[in-house]
Amino acid sequence: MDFNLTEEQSLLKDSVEKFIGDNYDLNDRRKLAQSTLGYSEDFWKQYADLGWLGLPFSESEGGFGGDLIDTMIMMEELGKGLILEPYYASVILAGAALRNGGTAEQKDKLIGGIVSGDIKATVAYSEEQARFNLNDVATTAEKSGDGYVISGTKSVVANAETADFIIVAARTSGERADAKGITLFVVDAKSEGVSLANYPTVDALRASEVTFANVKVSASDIMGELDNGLGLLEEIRDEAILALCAEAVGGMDLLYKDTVDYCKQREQFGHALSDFQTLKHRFSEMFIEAEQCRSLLYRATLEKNNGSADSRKLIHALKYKVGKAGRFIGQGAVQSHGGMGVTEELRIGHYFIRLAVIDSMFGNFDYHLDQYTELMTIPDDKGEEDSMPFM
Amino acid sequence: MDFNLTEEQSLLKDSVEKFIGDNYDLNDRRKLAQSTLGYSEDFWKQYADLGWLGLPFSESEGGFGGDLIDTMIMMEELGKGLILEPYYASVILAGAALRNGGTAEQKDKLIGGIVSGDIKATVAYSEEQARFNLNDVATTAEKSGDGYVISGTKSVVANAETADFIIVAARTSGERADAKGITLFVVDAKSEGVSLANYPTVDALRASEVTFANVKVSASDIMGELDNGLGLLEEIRDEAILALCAEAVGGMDLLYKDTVDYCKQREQFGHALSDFQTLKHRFSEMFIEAEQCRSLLYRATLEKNNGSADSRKLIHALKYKVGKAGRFIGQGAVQSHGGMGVTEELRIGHYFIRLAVIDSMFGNFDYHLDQYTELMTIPDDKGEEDSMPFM
Amino acid sequence: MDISLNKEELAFEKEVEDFLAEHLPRGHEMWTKRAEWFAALKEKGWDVINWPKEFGGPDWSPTQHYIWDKVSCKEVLPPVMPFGQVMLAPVLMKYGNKEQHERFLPDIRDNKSMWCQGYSEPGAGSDLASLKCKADLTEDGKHYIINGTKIWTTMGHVANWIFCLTRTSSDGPKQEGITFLLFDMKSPGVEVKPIFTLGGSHHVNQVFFTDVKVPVENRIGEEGKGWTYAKGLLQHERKGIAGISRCVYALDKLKEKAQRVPVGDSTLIQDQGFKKKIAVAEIELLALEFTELRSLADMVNSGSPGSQSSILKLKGTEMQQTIQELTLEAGGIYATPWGNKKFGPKFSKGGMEGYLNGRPATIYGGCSEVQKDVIAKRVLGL
Amino acid sequence: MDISLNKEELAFEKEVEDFLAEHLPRGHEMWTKRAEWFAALKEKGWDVINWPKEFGGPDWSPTQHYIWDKVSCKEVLPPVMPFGQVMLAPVLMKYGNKEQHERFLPDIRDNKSMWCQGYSEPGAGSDLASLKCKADLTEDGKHYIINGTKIWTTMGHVANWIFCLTRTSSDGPKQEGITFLLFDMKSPGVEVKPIFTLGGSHHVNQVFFTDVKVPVENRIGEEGKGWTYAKGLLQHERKGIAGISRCVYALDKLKEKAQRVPVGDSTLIQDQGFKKKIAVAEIELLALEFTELRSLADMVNSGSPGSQSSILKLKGTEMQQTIQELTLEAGGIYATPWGNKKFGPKFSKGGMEGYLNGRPATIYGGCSEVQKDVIAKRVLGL
Repeated sequence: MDFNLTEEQSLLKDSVEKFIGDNYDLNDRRKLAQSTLGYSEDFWKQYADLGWLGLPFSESEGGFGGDLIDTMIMMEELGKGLILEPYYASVILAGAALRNGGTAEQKDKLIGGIVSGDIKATVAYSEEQARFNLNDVATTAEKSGDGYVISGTKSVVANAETADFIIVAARTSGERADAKGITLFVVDAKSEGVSLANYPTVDALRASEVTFANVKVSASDIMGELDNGLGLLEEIRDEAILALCAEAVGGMDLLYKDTVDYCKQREQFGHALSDFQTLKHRFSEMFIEAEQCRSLLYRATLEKNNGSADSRKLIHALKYKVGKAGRFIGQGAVQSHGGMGVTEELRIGHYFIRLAVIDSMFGNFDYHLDQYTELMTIPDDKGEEDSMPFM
Repeated sequence: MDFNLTEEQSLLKDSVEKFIGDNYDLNDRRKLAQSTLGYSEDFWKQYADLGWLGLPFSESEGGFGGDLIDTMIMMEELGKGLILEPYYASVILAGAALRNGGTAEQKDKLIGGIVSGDIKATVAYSEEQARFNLNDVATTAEKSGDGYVISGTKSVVANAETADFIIVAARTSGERADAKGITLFVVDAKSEGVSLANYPTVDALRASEVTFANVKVSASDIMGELDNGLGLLEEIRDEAILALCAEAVGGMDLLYKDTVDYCKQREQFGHALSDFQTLKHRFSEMFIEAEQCRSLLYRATLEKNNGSADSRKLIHALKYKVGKAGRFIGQGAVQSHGGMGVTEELRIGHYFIRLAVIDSMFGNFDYHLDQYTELMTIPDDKGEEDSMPFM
Repeated sequence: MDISLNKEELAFEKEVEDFLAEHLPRGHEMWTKRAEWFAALKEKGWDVINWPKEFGGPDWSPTQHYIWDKVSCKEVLPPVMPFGQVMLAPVLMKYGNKEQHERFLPDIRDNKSMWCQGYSEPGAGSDLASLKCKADLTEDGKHYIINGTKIWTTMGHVANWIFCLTRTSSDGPKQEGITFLLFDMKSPGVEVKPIFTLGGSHHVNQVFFTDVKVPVENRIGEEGKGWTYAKGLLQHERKGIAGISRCVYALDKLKEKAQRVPVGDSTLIQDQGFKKKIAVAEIELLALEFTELRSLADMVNSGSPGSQSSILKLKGTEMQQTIQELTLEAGGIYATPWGNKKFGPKFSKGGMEGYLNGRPATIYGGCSEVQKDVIAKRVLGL
Repeated sequence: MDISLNKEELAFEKEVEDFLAEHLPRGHEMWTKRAEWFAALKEKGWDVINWPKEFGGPDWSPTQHYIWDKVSCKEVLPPVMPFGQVMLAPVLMKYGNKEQHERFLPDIRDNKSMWCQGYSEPGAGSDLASLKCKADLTEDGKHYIINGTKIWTTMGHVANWIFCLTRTSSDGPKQEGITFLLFDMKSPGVEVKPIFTLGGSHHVNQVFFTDVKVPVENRIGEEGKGWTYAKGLLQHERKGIAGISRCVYALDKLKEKAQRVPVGDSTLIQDQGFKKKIAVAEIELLALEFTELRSLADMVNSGSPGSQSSILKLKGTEMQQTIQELTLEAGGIYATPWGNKKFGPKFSKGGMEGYLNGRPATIYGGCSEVQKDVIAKRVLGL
């Protein structure tokens, strides 16, 4: 048992921290967000040069050979900067798809470019009617000659606007909500019939509604197994949730720390705000909640990294807890800052929004509590009378 | 609109208050609870003399002619004394049964005695497998000649030990959990085949498991309609919940007031406990919750008293809120008292227990939330876009 | 105890219903037929329902006010900024002189003047009385010269007048030495700087005053007594913020919207977990409506609201936020596109907007923490 | 970062499992075969696992302690009162002299002496240092004479020894002038009065001392330094109170019981609402177990537990109470018969008992409010 970072992990953490400190001032971020692209290509090149874009890929694939713990460290630190670059879409989402389901040919074609920063990709998994259910896929891919023809619309696809490739879940057989019959395809974003409606999201990132109108793909564009794409989608979701929650946990730390610092300085009724016991207790509770989320983040990440069968349950637990605690911490930070908490001027408001957005992704906390409850172990009743009435 | 008590109601309130003040000291109560009977026959006579046992019965039936508002006032004040006499069983439960379902003959036979204190009665509605479902009646009443034969066991029957008559719900037709096929019978407690296992309850009252082994009753002992007893049972439950919640609301007031008083006097770290802001805020919240319960109590009682169709929904809302808030207020009172909060010495502990018991009766707060949710009105979707984005 | 309405009250309820049915502009007309609506209200004598009779109010009993709220909350009324009619006017009527009444009240009544509030300062939030914005009387005694800044000035960028708390003396307790002034926002030396709130909205501002010259006849009441006048005003603000009838309306709208959120072949309103959360909110509101009514009844009986009234701002704003949170949850991922009017299922556009804009409700007008202190002090005697 | 156990650790886990399988008395034998169990533990060298090696402890690493907890929490071990072995012993070992070690430790180790704790007083709850119970040194310097009272003395009515904080000086700060004494409960002048707690249980007492004579050699360490000694002891108490592994066990038992609660033809474990409440508790515990583990890891690395450790008592006791509340709810109306062992479905007898007896967990050993103050001070620097 060991909770220490390895030397390599510490170096990684420090280098991301330094990059964020040097480059992600709130004002610069705002300007960047309002630029046409919405992020910095220059930063993206630096990510590539620093090896970050190759972090989760194996060395034989041209990557950095990191594991899920490395990604957790990376995401927590990037999250503290609320970065605008499409790291999540291209490295986390598309990366998870490729690593877990890519054919040798697809890996060859894409990983090198993703690692060098020359190719960007994303995953389109969500549809309007499905809400949070990955099974529910109305987009179809019909067999046509040697290939397939894809039709349908995908919702809120992260960074589709700048993606060169869109990995899309489509139905190749079965009824709309069947578990079986879903297939993932790698689609060139410039293919005929792909059209995008782009918009900024409330956390200053970019997303799109992506419509596929009779988009032709070949059988070699199938990622993972024909008709058995759901497992791969779930794998992508699990890794994505771990990454998002790492980001969230980093934000939570900053939220309670910034709040304590602010309230130490601000006076009301002749006392520093931080002298008021109700605020002190609120801060203690914010700290506790952040630590509890961190514990679950470590637990879920380490178990998943070890390939434990229990990890999916832990990932639902984590997403529930991060959503719930994120609301408590975010709202507590805003409330304690008073009017300043709701301005764009301080970073806490931006973390507050980001936590709300993360909660909505892949299902909010109630959804994940339901999923956890479904998977919860119920021991056989041994029928023993309790010999410890205390409990 | 008028929230004032009438002169008669004020007199009633004052007289109960005085009786409790004069007679229900905590030490005397403890002794009384430990006596064989578990309550005072002497007090019972006084209740009769004061007209309280006849409160909910009409004047033509020999009662006092009070309505549900009078009963609310009575129960709130009696509740403040945590009285041990079987008022709830005999006057509230059996009273509701008689008034809503009694035949002329039954009323004649019983109401006079209940009002004079010479007869006590109770209602046996609950069974082990049913949990909180009034439909679920395994006790059977089989037709036999002109009468019926009752067999089965009823759970936690209030004050059955001292009841002369037990009004029991039995199944006369249908399957165990059918809504139809339930019939109520008035059973003489001394009938052959009625056996009781008596015990004190944790709030120092008395209850029994009541077993009916081939107990013979006649057709004239049917209360309400044959096979249609569920409606009457629900009526009894509604009135009982209103009475229990009135009692609970009285207890809540005392809980937060006692807590404030105690913490004003008690010093820790050189300050009165009541100087600590977290405690002040907790007390404010306890006050708020108590007031919110009172608002719902008034609303549900007044609507029920007016015969409003909406009142059952309000009664579920009330029982939910009283259970939930009761836990918050009770636990807050105990925690704020520190060690003293969990001793038998102070009355707050006894209210704390009583609130927990009331929550369990007719279903705890979760159960009533489910019932409310079931009945909640869902307006037709008018499909309008919201013109007030604020909400 | 009785909550039935009597014959007169029932007749009044009908009158309100009929009036709304006839005159209220609905849907998009809320914005295009505003003028006609206000004209109809004035014609009926219902344009300034909270004003006393002598100033043109309809002299309603508290029960009539309750009936108005109950009926009108089922609809969306064209909004009126509260600063003039609701917040300033009572102070002006009570503490202003006749000349000031004649000068300011008619335009306030007819929504011709647009007011903003100069209360908070960067260093004075919930501790409002510690304000520093200075007003120095000129030697000739004819003007005050204002220097300082005010923050969170809602609609300061469009208002033409401001009512402002200024410090005319620093001796004695901080509550003394505060003076209540009115002045033109176009006065030289007034500068308005927008504050962008979360999600990029611009409703509030910081306002800077540099040697702004205010005629002494624009002072309300006595110099140094402004705090007393302002305190009364805060109460009116709080009552408005509670917005309990508005919550009832919003919860109904949420139930409607939830029927438009697809969850596979079903909709969100069939989701038991979500439905239970709505039920919890509804039960709280059922109680809160009656708490408001009890407070109203105390008002009728004793002329002042009972201790229950202290609950209303605190719980009312909490309820607003609860409903906003549920609306956000209903939005799912479609709550995230910024200013989303186009994408996703036809429902709760602006769920995130409402969630973000709703946060200040528990901060301004006396934050929730202060409200609890106040209850502890006034109600519990601590 | 790695949470796998290495080869040696896996072997130790197996050793613990095998030991329990062989020696742990189960069911009713927990009470009848206590002696055999303790003998087996002693034989194995595992009877005082928290004691240092020099005093007979097994010298386990924190990871070994974790493994022991993890394995043993799945079973019910015959309980040992914590006062001697867990609470007093560390103080005695650290601050007592050699003679005291020889005199007291062997009986503590073998459960031959039964200790109680004389800390709280009626006027000193969470503010323990304000205690007043006096100890006056006799003129010959050979004895202390004790006068005063102690409250919440768990098992005071059966204990034969007490460790007691007494005041030997009232000059200076209240933390100074406190002296740590041990004495025989059969000493003349000791009177024990039961305190009945909710539901009628008798576990705690108030103890009165009238001119109780205590030999000076029963003093631990220096006169007036008792507070320093006691503080360390409180930490041990808190760790014990958190009882996180016990919660994991209790939650599993609740899941079993809920299968015995009939709800018509189904059982309570099929009730979605109830199941979700269990899930919420379980998720919190999953986090809390890892928080404990992280604290342990910090202990290994730096010799002192990290800031996470402050969470454990607070959240651990909250979790106990949550599970007790759920157990109470599971009981339905059958939670109300007093001391119910006979009636109702075969499940959670004593749901109410657990609920009532569990309330003090957030009060004693530093109440939750104080714990939050402590976190604000020590962790957040406030």
